Amino acid sequence: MSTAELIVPPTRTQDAGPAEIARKCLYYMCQMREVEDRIERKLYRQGKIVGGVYVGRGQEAVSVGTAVLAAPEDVLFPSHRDMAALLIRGVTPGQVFAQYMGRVGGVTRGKDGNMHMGDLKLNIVSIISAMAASVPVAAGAALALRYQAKNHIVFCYFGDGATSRGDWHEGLNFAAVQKLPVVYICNNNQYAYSTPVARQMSCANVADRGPAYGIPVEIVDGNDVLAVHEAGRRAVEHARAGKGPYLLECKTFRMTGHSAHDAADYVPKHLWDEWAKLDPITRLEARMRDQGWATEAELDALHARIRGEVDEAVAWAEKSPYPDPATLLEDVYEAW
Amino acid sequence: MSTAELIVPPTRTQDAGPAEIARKCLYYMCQMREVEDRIERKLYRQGKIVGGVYVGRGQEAVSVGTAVLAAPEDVLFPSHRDMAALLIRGVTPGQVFAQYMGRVGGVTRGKDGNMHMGDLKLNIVSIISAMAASVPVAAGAALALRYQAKNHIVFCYFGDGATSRGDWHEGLNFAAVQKLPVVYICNNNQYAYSTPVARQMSCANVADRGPAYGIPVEIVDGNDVLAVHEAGRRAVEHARAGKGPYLLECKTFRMTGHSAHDAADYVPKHLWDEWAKLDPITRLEARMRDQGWATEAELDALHARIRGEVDEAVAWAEKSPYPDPATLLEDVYEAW
Amino acid sequence: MPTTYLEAIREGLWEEMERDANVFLIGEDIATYGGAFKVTAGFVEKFGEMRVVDTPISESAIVGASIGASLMGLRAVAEMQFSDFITCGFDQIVNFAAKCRYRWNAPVPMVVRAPSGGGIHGGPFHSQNPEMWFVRTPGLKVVTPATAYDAKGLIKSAIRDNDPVLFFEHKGLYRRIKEDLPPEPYTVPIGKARIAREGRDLSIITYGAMVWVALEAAGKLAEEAIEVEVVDLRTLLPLDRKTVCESAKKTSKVLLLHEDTRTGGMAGELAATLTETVWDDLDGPIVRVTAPDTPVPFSPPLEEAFLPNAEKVIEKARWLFRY
Amino acid sequence: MPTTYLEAIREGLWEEMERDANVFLIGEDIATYGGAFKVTAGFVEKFGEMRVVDTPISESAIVGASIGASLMGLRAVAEMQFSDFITCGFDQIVNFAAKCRYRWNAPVPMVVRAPSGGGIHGGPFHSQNPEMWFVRTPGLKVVTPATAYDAKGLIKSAIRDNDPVLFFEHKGLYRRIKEDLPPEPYTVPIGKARIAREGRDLSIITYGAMVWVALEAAGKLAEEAIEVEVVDLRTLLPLDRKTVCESAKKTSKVLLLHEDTRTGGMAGELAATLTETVWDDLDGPIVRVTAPDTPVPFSPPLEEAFLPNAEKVIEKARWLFRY
Ligand SMILES: Cc1ncc(C[n+]2csc(CCOP(=O)(O)OP(=O)(O)O)c2C)c(N)n1
Ligand SMILES: Cc1ncc(C[n+]2csc(CCOP(=O)(O)OP(=O)(O)O)c2C)c(N)n1
Ligand SMILES: [Mg+2]
Ligand SMILES: [Mg+2]
Repeated sequence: MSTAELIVPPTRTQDAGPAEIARKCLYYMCQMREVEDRIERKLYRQGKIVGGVYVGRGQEAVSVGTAVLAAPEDVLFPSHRDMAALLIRGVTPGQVFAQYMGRVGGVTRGKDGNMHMGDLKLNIVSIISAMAASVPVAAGAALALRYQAKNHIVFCYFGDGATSRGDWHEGLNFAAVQKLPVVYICNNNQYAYSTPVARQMSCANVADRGPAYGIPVEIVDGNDVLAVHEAGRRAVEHARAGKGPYLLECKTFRMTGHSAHDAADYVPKHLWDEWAKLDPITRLEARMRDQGWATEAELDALHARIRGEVDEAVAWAEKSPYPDPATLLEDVYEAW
Repeated sequence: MSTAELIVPPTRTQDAGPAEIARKCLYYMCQMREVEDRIERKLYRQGKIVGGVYVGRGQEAVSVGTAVLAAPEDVLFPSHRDMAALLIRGVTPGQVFAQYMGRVGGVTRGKDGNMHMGDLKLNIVSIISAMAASVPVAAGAALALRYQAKNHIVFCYFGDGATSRGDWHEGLNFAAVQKLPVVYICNNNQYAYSTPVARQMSCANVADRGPAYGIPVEIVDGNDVLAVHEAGRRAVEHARAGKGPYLLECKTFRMTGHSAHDAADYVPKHLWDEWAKLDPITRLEARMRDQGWATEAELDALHARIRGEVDEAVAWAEKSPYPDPATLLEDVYEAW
Repeated sequence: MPTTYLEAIREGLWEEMERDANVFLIGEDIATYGGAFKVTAGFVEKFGEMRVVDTPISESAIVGASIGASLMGLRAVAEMQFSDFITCGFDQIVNFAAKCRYRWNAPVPMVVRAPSGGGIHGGPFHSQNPEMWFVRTPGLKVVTPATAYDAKGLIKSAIRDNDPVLFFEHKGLYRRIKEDLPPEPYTVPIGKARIAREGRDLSIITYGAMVWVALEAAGKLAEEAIEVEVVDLRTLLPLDRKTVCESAKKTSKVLLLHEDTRTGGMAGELAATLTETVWDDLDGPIVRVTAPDTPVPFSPPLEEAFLPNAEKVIEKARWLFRY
Repeated sequence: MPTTYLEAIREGLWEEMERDANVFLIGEDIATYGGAFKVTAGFVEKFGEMRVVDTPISESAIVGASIGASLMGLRAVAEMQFSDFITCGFDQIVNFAAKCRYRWNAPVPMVVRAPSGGGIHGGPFHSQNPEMWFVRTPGLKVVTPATAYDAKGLIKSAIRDNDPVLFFEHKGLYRRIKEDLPPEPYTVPIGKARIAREGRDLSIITYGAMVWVALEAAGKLAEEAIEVEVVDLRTLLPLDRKTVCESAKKTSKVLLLHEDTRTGGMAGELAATLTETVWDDLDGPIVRVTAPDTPVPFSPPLEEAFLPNAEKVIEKARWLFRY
């Protein structure tokens, strides 16, 4: 379904040059934006979406800038605003739409919904709703990778609010003691639902928590995908070299309500305005034009292509049937 | 039952001079040592103790140096090696022995055992077994004290190992965000059961975790009761002034197995020898003699007095009956 | 004007906060935002930040802090954003709160409010019925109102109760049901079931949202001249065994109904209570209509197949009636 | 030489670790120290630190890491130092591990070993029987061996099982019971109950340490010519309803026995299963002998009053026999 190969180099970016990296990142940021816009602003309002909608508008650089660094055998634990991590891995937009519509074509066959997507064949582990529950699980995955003497690492994503949870602490502490190959990627988007970060923690940065685990940290402009990518590269190299976990804090902003039904009146207006100017896609496009990495026409073609792909994907998903009620009882246990 | 008043000034030490503080601390350190020695080394071996035995031998300076700073309305959350915090508050050695023997005279009337002692009239909250579970509860107590506009504070005790628990993190984070009046007192005794601190956490000190909550920390020689007292005074003043929580890490050593049935073969022998030289009681007595705060005869008299008190207390506890089985069903709920 | 179930809870909270300065609220996004379901909208403006406390995402700290404050003489009302997250504060509830009084005579007068239940396409983590994790834990009380009247009366009783109470409010009822409430203050006692409909042929014993399913089924069965009695438990712990057994004695046939999954569900406790108490009065097997033993599925056709409904009840009730 | 219950578990673990390099152990103080009960003493010396992983005091991380490793193809065997602390990793078990397969077809082949049960004067936090927190959670399996033979055979099956299994080993049995085990390797299937003693007058259905209480009672009742059949459930989830119902059909009278507290206990599920399945075959009420609804008390006379024992069983069984 995806025609991404035409525009996106099929290799990981680990060894690519800057123009190539930029092009790859732009593609996935735009794809994520288009997929989520379609869900939140169109399908949801048309009543075609089942359940809640959580999107990462404005935060696309975080998942894109890091997930493009992953080898296929690296294990990804995306959170609920990291759509690009799924897309980069090969989850198709069609599967995503079908997931949001409760169809069998969705990643979880209608059993679960929205961002609860995982696929062991793609080395993606699904979140559960409880914030930070994935963090100890990620440590376990890393433990297995190390035991299997594989040189692979784990990418573990979460928001600022998730760092308040006990599981976050236990997971980081255990990974640190065991020096496990985990890259922690925090999207600090200033809010957890309606709660601003200053009511969530009393340190200035999530990165200030790294020393509690004796692990290196880095704070990066989370709306600059190339900066995220650069910092991510350092984090990945650290983990892959067997030096233990690394915590990357990406400062960004949630350019939407907590979910589709939240108008987010609690966010002061000036913040929307300020962060709108820092939109990661606009910024990357400007940079690409400046550097001669892409022409206006190429950018237009990219957007048109993505819209086309997404149109197709929506159509595909709408044709996907609802699950057969007979499947209700399946897969609670291994079939005997 | 206690004749402590004869030798111990009845006031808190907040405003006392050094000799007075030393005398008071010595009394309670010796009392704790004697009570616990009697339990672990005599009654336990005689088969008179019900269930497990956890003592704070060698760590007495931690609970003594801090708990003497508490006003009667301050709320104490002692952990399982903080016997002195109970004794200073007015729990009698007789109640402690009865508790350990499962008698009605115990603090929990036979319903619970060993260090699970609490008494709301004395503003002592009982631990449950799960390490660090008291930490969020302590935050709640502090929340209440602040709401009641009382100038009282909370003393919350735990070991190095407890800081690995999610509850510890959630409790400190919440208290820090709310700037609650809690003094956290960590006895870092180098081990959690058989696990040395380096397998428990990958930062060098528990205090390295303070910045994760934006709270001040202090590391103190936990075997020097006067140093603990001094640091404790700063912590208490900070909390009482409404400046929020304070984390005090007392470096010490557990001069015993994890519990009475643990020979602690996993502890390298040289550590026992090194720490034996730093015994907090011996050190304080030397200091008192040097400073002229006590004569040898006075010290002997103190020990004799404590032994006498403890003999009496054991006798009292042994006379306390076992609970009536009819009480089994009482107090699950408020009687209606 | 009729009051919704949600509004009834809100009123109950409001009245108790006005009545007793020791009552305070604590939870995620409950102050400025007014809570995920807006139950506490307007409370911080009225009662201030000291009594409406927004917390970090820390369910264990929310419950733990509620315990601590309640030990010190306050009455905490904690909100779980969804009842599914109560598992993140589980140890504090079942080991700390539940056992304080028994162990050391320390009362913990707190309430945990937890929006629970399915039918809203919430999927496996926004639809659970967690009551049985708590019904098996001595020292706790568990309340599951089905009507707006009871929701208000029971939240007030829960707040005044001197033991820890888990208050499971059904999300599916929040805005779906309304009724006129008495203008004067009232409470509904914890531990007392209610006969939601009288009948002599068969008893359906249920609670929460399923009370409405039972009533719908009873209405249709009446057209077939099967007179069903519907018992709304209202409180699951302590269980009103007397009312349950009296209804069974009267009708001699019992159908147990719950939205929760089958194995280990409330129906088990009821079945055991009935056979050990009114065995001789029963004229047929005790039967169950429940959700099957699966997680709560997300997609509408699956969730519909998962949830008990009037048809499923009617079918079983007819069979039992003819037995 | 007879093998103790504890030694049997140890042997089962050892054999599975030798057999399958994907099996590893994780928990507090299990490596150097060999575990609080010494079940894993000597394992780290044999299998190394990568396969016997000491952790910080972090039950949620222990369970979570077990899930993560098991998703990646290993088979984690986690140890809770006492089953009472399983509440600290509760969300990981009931929400993460239990639902992965259903939600996204991801198997979680892990085991949580949890020393449980009373009779050792452990008090409220070292004596609990936490099984019912899990029996009500679809996606989990719950195993409660009573004999050394079963303990070994079931731990091996649990490790080979491709779903998350909670293995409740009874502390009171660790060193109290012994038997000769077959020299050759064997497993005991999960989900199959066992007739521990045949009889035709009355069935006692039970599990764990109470199997021994039931057998003691059955022995004494035989002297009064009351022939008791004892069913040892061995697995609580999935429940072997067939064996339970067949025994009830045969004897027509059922006494349900568990060490766990009464309300919401396993007896409820059994009572519901029996009345809905073999109603017509029952000749008397289903009765329960259980601990009362209190926390587990510490002091010996209280704990003795709390725990079910042969006398309490005999009294109820006599009554039921004569019914
Ligand atoms: C344990 C838990 N409690 C509450 C919630 C409800 N909830 C869903 S998302 C969210 C905010 C998350 O904030 P953050 O971690 O900063 O991520 P963001 O949504 O900002 O990306 C909350 C409170 C939850 N999912 N899990
Ligand atoms: C949640 C939990 N897990 C396991 C245990 C078993 N346990 C009791 S004490 C202890 C070690 C505690 O270490 P630390 O916090 O350093 O306190 P110390 O005993 O050294 O004073 C452990 C693992 C427990 N009590 N609680
Ligand atoms: Mg956020
Ligand atoms: Mg320690």
